[in-house]
Amino acid sequence: MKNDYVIRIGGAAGDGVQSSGILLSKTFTRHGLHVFGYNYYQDLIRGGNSWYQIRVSDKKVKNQGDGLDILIALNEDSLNRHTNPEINEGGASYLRGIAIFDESIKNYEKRDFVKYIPSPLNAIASGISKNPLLKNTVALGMVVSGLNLDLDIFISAIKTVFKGKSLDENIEAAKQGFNYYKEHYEIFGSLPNGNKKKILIGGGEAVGLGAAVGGIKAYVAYPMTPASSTLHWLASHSKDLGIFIKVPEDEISAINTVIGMNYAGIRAMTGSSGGGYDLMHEGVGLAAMLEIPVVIYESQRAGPSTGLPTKTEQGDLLMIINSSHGDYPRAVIAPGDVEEAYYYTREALNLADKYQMPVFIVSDLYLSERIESVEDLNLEFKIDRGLIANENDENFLRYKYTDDGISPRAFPGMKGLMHNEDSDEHDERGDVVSDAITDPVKRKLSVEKRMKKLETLKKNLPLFKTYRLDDANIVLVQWGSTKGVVEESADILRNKGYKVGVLEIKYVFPFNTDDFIAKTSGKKIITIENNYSGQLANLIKMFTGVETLKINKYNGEAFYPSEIVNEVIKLGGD
Amino acid sequence: MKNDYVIRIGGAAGDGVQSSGILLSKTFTRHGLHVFGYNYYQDLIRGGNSWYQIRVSDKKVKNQGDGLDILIALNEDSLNRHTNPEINEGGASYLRGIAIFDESIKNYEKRDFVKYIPSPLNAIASGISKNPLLKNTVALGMVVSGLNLDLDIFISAIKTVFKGKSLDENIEAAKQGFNYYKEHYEIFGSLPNGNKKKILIGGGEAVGLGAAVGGIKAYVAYPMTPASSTLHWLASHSKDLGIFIKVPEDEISAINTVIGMNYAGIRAMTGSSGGGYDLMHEGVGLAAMLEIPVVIYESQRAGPSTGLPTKTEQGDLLMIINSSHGDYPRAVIAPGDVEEAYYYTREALNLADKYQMPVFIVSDLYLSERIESVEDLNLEFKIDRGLIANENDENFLRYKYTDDGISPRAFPGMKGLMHNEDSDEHDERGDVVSDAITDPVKRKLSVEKRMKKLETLKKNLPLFKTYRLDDANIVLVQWGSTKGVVEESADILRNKGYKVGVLEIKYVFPFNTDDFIAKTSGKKIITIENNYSGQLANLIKMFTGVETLKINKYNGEAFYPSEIVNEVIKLGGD
Amino acid sequence: MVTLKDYDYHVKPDWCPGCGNFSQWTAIKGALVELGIEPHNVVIVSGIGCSSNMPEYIRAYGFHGLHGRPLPVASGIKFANSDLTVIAYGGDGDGYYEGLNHLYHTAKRNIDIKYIVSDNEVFGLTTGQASPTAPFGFVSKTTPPPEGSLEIPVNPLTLALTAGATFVARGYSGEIKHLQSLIVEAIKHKGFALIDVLSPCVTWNKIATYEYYKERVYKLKDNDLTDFEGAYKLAMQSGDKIPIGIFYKVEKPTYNDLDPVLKQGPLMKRGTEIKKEILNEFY
Amino acid sequence: MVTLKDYDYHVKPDWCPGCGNFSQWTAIKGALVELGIEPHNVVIVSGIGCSSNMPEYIRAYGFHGLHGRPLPVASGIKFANSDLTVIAYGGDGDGYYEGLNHLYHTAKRNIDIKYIVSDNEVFGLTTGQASPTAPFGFVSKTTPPPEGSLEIPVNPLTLALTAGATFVARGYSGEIKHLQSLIVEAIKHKGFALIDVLSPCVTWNKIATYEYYKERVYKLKDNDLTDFEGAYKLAMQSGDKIPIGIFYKVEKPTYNDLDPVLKQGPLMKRGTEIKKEILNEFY
Ligand SMILES: Cc1ncc(C[n+]2csc(CCOP(=O)(O)OP(=O)(O)O)c2C)c(N)n1
Ligand SMILES: Cc1ncc(C[n+]2csc(CCOP(=O)(O)OP(=O)(O)O)c2C)c(N)n1
Ligand code: SF4
Ligand code: SF4
Ligand SMILES: [Mg+2]
Ligand SMILES: [Mg+2]
Repeated sequence: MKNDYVIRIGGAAGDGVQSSGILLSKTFTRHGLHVFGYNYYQDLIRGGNSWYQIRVSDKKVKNQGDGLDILIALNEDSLNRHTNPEINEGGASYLRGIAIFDESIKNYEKRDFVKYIPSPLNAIASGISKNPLLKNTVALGMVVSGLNLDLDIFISAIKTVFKGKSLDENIEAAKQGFNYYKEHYEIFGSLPNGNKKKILIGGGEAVGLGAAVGGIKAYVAYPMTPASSTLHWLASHSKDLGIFIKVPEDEISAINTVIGMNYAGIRAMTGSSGGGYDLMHEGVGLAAMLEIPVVIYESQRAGPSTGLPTKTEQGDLLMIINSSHGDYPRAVIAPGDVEEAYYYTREALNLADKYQMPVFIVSDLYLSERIESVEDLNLEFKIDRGLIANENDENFLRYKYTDDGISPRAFPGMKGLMHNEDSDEHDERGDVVSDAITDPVKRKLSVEKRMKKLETLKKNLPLFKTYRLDDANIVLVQWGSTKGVVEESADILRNKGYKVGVLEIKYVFPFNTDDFIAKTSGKKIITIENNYSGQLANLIKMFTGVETLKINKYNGEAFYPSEIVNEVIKLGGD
Repeated sequence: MKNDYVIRIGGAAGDGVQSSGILLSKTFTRHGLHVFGYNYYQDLIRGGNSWYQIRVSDKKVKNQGDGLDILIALNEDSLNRHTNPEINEGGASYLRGIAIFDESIKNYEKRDFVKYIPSPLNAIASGISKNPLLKNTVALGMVVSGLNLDLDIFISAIKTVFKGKSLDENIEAAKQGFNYYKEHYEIFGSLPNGNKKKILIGGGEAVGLGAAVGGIKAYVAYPMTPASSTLHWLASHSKDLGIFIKVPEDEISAINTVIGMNYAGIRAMTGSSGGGYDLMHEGVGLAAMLEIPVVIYESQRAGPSTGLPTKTEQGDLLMIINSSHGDYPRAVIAPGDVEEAYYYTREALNLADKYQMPVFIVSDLYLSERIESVEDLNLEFKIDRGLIANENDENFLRYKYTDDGISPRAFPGMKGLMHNEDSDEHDERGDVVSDAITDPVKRKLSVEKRMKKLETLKKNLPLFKTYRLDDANIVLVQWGSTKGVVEESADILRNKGYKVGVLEIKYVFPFNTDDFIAKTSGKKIITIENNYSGQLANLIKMFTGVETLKINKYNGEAFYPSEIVNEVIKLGGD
Repeated sequence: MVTLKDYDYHVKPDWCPGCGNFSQWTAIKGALVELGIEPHNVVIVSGIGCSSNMPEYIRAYGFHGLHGRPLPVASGIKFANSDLTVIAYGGDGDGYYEGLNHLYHTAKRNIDIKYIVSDNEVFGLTTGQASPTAPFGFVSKTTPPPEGSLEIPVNPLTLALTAGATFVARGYSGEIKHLQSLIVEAIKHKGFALIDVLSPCVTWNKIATYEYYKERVYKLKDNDLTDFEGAYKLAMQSGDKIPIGIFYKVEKPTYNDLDPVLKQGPLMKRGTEIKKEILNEFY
Repeated sequence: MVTLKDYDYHVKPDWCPGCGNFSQWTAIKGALVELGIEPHNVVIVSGIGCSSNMPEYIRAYGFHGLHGRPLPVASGIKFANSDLTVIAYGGDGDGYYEGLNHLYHTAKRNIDIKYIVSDNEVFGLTTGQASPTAPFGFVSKTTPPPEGSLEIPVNPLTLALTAGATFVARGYSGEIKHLQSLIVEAIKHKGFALIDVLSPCVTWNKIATYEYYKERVYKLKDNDLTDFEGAYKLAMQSGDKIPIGIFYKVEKPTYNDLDPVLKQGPLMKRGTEIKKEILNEFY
């Protein structure tokens, strides 16, 4: 029995494509099913051609999926586009299944692998009210019916999403759509019942939740796609969570404000995408020099420059790792899915405090703007503020040279710990060594003190995560958002008889060279990246000397499992 | 006969240490001698302890030199500091020679390797006028005499430097100092006569001159040490050279203004040091995306953050190479000495126009603030503006996909070539592909088109320069300002019987991997860098997989030949 | 003769139907035609935002740069080639948040750039967050209810006046002809000109709508354009009466007039000739 | 009782003898002592420049950050812990070039920060280049003779007034006691305060010297501190008569007063407690 369906809702910007997608996804998770949803849209507010793809199954869904089983086409263009085998949307599949669309759409090319279901979407909707978006709910009702799911659960989801007048309208639309399909068509497919309760959460929201659980008291950021979903989520919860939200005049202000906050003793974060992050370099170097913890969420999109604001890429890694001028310690973490986005964000906040350095959470549009079903998120978390001095400690040295490089912090307001934190090179006390008489000896010690923290961190890093790697002779190496699609590719390749496993790099910097070598030696190594130049591959070579084979995609779209499978086979998957 | 002397002038900021150093250097070059001068100073305007070191010889002088033969101590602290064998100034030598100082200084520790020459510097000076700096000229007169040089040539140098009343005073001071030494002391040493005419030019000035000869019409920069010497030199010549100079409100404005200028069809440059450059990342990515040529002069100082503003380091390389987000082509050039600073800057301007990409000239305080004697600079230069469209060309496509990736430019004002240059991803024509319907196919082609330019550039790169490498079994690999000191270290090691040669990396990015391997294979490879982490070493590993041995200095001071020699021997120089 | 057709580009705006930017698109092209300026002598430089897409839709030289940075780019273009008509264009987020420092200094320098700001009080492109001109209490994704925005909005006109702008005006997207006349005057003016354009964002701003403005906007008449104090006071008017028109206009030398290198004519037209004597100073 | 000794640090200023920064050093410490504020509750945040070295020489919490960025850092500190006295300090280059955007918006937000600018009309630390307050015609390494600087100087006071600052003052390094009283008033004021301090740079500025100011500076008396127009006019006075004192002072809610999260008290003193129910919305 088929237990995995791909559904696409296509329309123009402003047509409610995304909200329909989310509503349907919610309906699925409330059935106990697993879901993965991803938005394909453009950099405009109205018009164009966008679509939302949902994959649903009773098993964990790890990516948006190949294939296309059900299409809701909200306009003619969408119908033609998604049924065309020559579809040219960066790897997406064309429909081989049912197409639901308004009966007024007549002008389409018939494909024999498509079952066309022209329906009175508009007619039903306008029978209920003038709300033009009601037809989407009619169509969703048809899908719910077509997949033999529970109308009541659909209605419960509607109740969560809509309020007031539009709630009743939508319930009515849902019912009529559901019944229309039931009366006129056969069940298209049935999904096994999921059993466990699930929640549905987006990557950007998970970062926000992780930040909240991680103890931030403030989030200061200038809006930028695809980092804004975190800002918006936190802003809408600011009062219940007690988290102060501020949009400042620019990103320079954002990072410096957040540094001021962390200096003053609270946890505070900022976030942006590449272009906004470009303006933060100087601030990151400042935090490093002052040894003030700061967590920066960088959600990549296709670059360089403005690039493709609503398309995905993993093109910022080398920039992030090499941010700002001079040598200094930093940590770069790239969560692989929504769950990890939550867990690693809160972890990053502990790391930053512990090592008093800039820590990056690197995501991308593909992760930040996807939604995933998750069985549960653990909200218990031990906040570790790191080393903090005692008031009136007479031996307090803010930058004490220690074995592990870590020295005690003091927050303004604490008695008897007054000192200066200085972007000029300074000694243990914080006094500047660049004035009067420059002190090369202290300079050297201070450099070494800071860099020691990196060594300490390196020693305490967890080992790389793996997936089916034990007996593999091919290792797919991935970082960040591609975790799920690479894991599924390995599964498919395993089914085809290839001994494939995955090495997942979450702590990209510092890099665990020994563990990488231990886990990959003797195997064929293939790096898989959503960028042109193979930035992780370059890093691996820098850290290990190992040259990898490469699979790269850089047209703005995320990988589909089939693409990776084909490429691995081409690279001689044996 | 000793033909190589190191002279140091020590005093406080505001004591005229640097100007005395330059005057003495000028006097030497007017004798046809070779000179290298370097300023050791702090981040303050008055006080502290600074010194200027000059090395003079009849042979090309490649660095500030080990040893110390003559000291002019302008205060007590300087006298004690520079005669102390425990001197702790980042590798500098203590005096074994003569010390010239005012007789009022009595309170110093006697060393038997120093010949003390307490002299009536103040008395002579105050006999001439109240100008407190006159005593410096008296002391310089003594040095000129002690080195058996020509008083008239010294006076000719004074005539170039001073004007009006202070000219006469200084000539008088020079004469009296010269005669005082002659009357009371023996010649300390004699220098063979140089024969060829030489000029004396600073690294920052050489960049400015290179930019002028390279055809810039504007230089827009916000002051920052050690990049400012170029700004100041160009500003003082702006009218005769017809070069527009502007200090804008910040570095973001600087880079965007310069991009606007290059877009409009003139050559224009900007420059800064690490902290100011941090603010330019976004602009650099913009230039890359729009394919607008732009040359950026980045003169490094010790970081991170404000760091040591008047001390040297090579810590910005990885940041520069990985500037801004996303994958895009760029070129990074690091001249090795003052002559190269001139030649490579003008070359960079041609490269930028030809490849329509950001090109960096990377220097550091050690190069930008040194002075060197140079036999001649060739002012002939063929400006190559690269590919420019013809007016009214109906087939004009600003971003035409070509074999080498290079497409024709058009400047506003040109007829019939109107088009849009866009930081959003665009097609051949310049029309945006991120709106309405995002086009993954065109996106991919456009990425490849831009990256092709990098491949083209790579093919046309000159081979690496070498020094005594042919029969070497040890290769010292250096980049940027350390060229001279590494070359001399190789000479010294050769004299000690080690077969050492040098590989000099001027085109750091793109990197000529094949040539590197061809020139180093089978040899012991040692990278020498003024930074903690070995940024070039990391790059080499990234590009070649080769792990090098490393010599690193990161206390803010430049290498001395003896340090490199000792370290190479320690690393098993055989 | 230049006609509207000359400014026609094959790419058409994809703003939401009814967006205030359409009027500005019409008015800019209209003004350029009215003044008989040929498209190849026009550069339109923008930032990032819905409004900043403008150069994509006009057949002239277009430069669609970075968020907040149209003015430095425009300055560079004007410095390099003073023969060009340089129009900087962008949104209120672009100009009054990210780019405010540039605005202040560019105005002060009196660089001969015409800066048109599509002021819709929101970040349109990034889905409607409060912008620096959003009214106190404005509710958006980043300024949640009930408090909404807690900042007093930037007043672009008093800002420009204080900075030293020599031409300060306000237009309204609902008055295309009037807007066009402002743009014509701005281009005729020798020096920096700011035109802040009240421009409804029909998607995200449910307060500053056409209806809202219709009741409040009135055209300035017979105000003394050289009276700084008067202009400042007018610029502070808000609430029920919102004046549009030219507030202030005085003649001062532009930066290109003052600079000894620039005043010799367009840099773009000059060659490079370095005399051997330049090396003498190093001897 | 707090005494001057409490603010004494073992590192002493290395400014040039006679530099105007010394007076400010004295006046700041004097004001803090006068108000009886304990050093551990004071943060001095600066940028980069000669003046910005200030926090290195005072025994309090010091933050010597980036050129142009003291205000965002200070804002962050004040947002995080409203119990602290937050003084932002820096030069004219720092505040009116690189940092002008922050100044505008921080003033507008009325964040309770005291911003003291050592205004010497030059970039002191980088060897005397013309700063944004340098007079028209000022000759320096970047503005060569005979023309010198071609920009009208920034007027920090009209800028702050226009931005919406609730306390605007000018001090003079030659009048330490007066300066101290301004700082005292600024700290007592609830809200953003700008004090622009005329501060001779004895090394690089041969025009705006002590002699120059002695003849021109006069103290404001009995001016109506709540009269915006009057304050603006006074702030435009220049040339032979340069007023010092408080120009403008009005009470408005600070950002910390307005924000629903901040107004509950210092963030610094709050714990983290996440309720399981937060997950409900994702169901
Ligand atoms: C440095 C940077 N920060 C943030 C963004 C994201 N961004 C794009 S447009 C925009 C705001 C646009 O608002 P506005 O300038 O008012 O233009 P509108 O869309 O309202 O016309 C933002 C924040 C960006 N592109 N670059
Ligand atoms: C981003 C950045 N740009 C430039 C510099 C170099 N810099 C240091 S201090 C300074 C100017 C200082 O002038 P001002 O702020 O007026 O302070 P002053 O020295 O006059 O007190 C500059 C340009 C820097 N440190 N950082
Ligand atoms: S979102 Fe607003 S500003 Fe943007 S195009 Fe639509 S109406 Fe215009
Ligand atoms: S250079 Fe000027 S501002 Fe700097 S310390 Fe000296 S006198 Fe003061
Ligand atoms: Mg806007
Ligand atoms: Mg200053």
